[in-house]
Amino acid sequence: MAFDSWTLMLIFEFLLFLGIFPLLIFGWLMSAKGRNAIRDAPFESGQTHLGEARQRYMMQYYPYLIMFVVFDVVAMFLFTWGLAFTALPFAQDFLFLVFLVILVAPLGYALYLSGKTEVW
Amino acid sequence: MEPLSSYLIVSSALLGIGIYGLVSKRNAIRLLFSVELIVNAANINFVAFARYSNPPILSGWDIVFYSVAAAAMEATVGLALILVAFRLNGTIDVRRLNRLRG
Amino acid sequence: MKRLQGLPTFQELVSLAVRIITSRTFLEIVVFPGLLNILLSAALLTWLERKVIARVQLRIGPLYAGMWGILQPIADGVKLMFKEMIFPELADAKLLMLCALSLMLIAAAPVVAIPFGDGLVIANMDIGLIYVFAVISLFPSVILLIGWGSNSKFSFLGGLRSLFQQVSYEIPMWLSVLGIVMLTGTLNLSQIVKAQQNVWFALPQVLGFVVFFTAVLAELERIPFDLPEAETELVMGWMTELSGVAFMLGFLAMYTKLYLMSALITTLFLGGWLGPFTVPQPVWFVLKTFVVASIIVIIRGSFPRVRVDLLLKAGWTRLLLLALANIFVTVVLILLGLDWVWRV
Amino acid sequence: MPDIAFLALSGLVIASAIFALEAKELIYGAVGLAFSLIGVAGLFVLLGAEYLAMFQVAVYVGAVVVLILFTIMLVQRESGRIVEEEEPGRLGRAGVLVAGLVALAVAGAVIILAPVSPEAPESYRVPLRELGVSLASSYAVALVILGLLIGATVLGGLTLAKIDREEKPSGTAQ
Repeated sequence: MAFDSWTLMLIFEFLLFLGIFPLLIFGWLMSAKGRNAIRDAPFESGQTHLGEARQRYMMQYYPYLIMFVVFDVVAMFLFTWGLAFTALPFAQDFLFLVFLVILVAPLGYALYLSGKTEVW
Repeated sequence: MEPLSSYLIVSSALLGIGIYGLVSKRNAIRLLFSVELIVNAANINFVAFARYSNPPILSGWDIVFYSVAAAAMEATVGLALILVAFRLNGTIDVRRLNRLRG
Repeated sequence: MKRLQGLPTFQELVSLAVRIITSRTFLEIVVFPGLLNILLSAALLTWLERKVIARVQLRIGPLYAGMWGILQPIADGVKLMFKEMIFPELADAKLLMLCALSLMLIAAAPVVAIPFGDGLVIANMDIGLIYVFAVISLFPSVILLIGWGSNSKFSFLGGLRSLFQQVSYEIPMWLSVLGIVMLTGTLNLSQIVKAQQNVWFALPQVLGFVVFFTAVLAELERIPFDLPEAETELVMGWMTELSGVAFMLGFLAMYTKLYLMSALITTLFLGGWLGPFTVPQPVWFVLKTFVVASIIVIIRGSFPRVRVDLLLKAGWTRLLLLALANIFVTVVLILLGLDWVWRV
Repeated sequence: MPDIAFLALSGLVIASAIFALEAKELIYGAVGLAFSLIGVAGLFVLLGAEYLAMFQVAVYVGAVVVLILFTIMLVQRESGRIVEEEEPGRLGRAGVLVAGLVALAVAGAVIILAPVSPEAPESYRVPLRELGVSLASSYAVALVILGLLIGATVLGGLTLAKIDREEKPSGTAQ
């Protein structure tokens, strides 16, 4: 009875799901259902809540988000490089250095912009 | 193991859904969804063809690496464009974005 | 009645069930490296944290449930199960429950690839390391959805902070282990442990170790990086509006994550199941993991909090630079021909 | 066993792709897109490309979907819902027609023209190290161009998204 590792992963997740989903159903069934304006109000330190909760917050950190998407890709490529590092000839190892050096200027710009709070 | 054609049918269906979205939707973010779906349909084809060759060709996987990376970059710039369009026009309905005024 | 002839009899079914339950695979999934292990350890860690923090602050902590209050997690669980799940008006109850569920599923998933002993691993994946990272990278979107779905300012703000923090520290975390991948040439976590037979990676990769540990603290949203759920500012962060079983799942997911990240640190840098004395391998592994987790807990008791913009900036400048420096140190190590020590 | 997995995964991919386009709220659409992309990653696993599947999950679901969710939250109005104007039914029918025709044509063409090699190996996994070697040697130029693309993305995305003082309609700035 040898399973593929992904099948084992799915069996594990499925068993965990079987364990916790009934809990959620149980909690849902056992809980009182009365609606009440005060109880249903979002928590705001005991104050009456004011205005919309879903406002436009924190545009300031948008550069970090873009850098994350970019570096996600870069990191994945770097892992293939790391795997192949000793198998590659020495000159080709440094191709990835070129790849990284190209990114220095844009990332510097991104860090500079993220420091300037007045443009966000 | 399934025949190659089953993967091709799935990817064609995904392509069809993507084109349907591009034709009938007018929300810029949904258009972006459609583009992503089409890119993924192409990726499935690349991987399936690479896998079903004998011996399997490594280039298929390499190309999908670059394809996924390029699609991520495309989504990043596309979302920034949508953000600017919303800021300038107050809507992301592409029918309203028909004036070329910065 | 003819068709029923082919069906197995009751005894056959029972013997099949017994064979499945006593099979090594099933026991691995359900008992030791699997479900029971992580759930019990997460529960134990909640107790450990309360006890240790209490000692640091000259209090006593949980005392009455069981010996030294060790049954406190069970009492908490039972209490939370019977609590009402209150969702604020306009909140998306279905989305919140789905997110709480998937938080737990995501938090527990890395255990599949982590080896607790030589061969004692549920799925010995060739890409184990990348699998763990890919699973962990699913957290930010779920947390953002919880913050959004709660329709509460505290939740939304906490969710956004958590998003930016995890996003900023994920990249240094990935790059800090690149040195290990270069030295061993594999992504299989069992192979990585076996490569440390002579010297643990904490020594040659000390920069990577520091970066990884810091990034793990930030990923776990713990002091000094606990901005997403800074109790004094944001109540409970993105968990503010979760209640009852949904809260329990979110809370358990956080401690499962703590346990598994400590296990990952042990695997990658502290030699995994390897140890000097003839103690069973899983004992070594769990012992090291709990020591790492206790250090993380003690750090919570002794450090202040950092401001959010400084935190993000530090992640992208200093930590990233340190991770890159670690890569160059590794390149130099390999060029000097010292990598034979860790070749598998 | 792989047959069941294949059917389940392709069902997941297609159903959640449709959900992504048809869901009432844009946030749910993004969640549907995430599930669809995870399903595609599952198909990659079935095809033996595990590293690629993890790449797909980390980049698409971990990063792009987060960015999409964040953008949706930034462009929302009126108690969290994006006001989408009613799409005329005519357009929807035209979309179905065009998409069906194109998908049929592509499927037919690809399946007929596909160079089928029935003796493809039964089980195959991408050799990880050779993948890295080929990325760095055969595709070296593409790698450098990808670096340029990534740099252009950062510069372009940030320049687009930042608020220029001079552009403000009030004209009082500076």
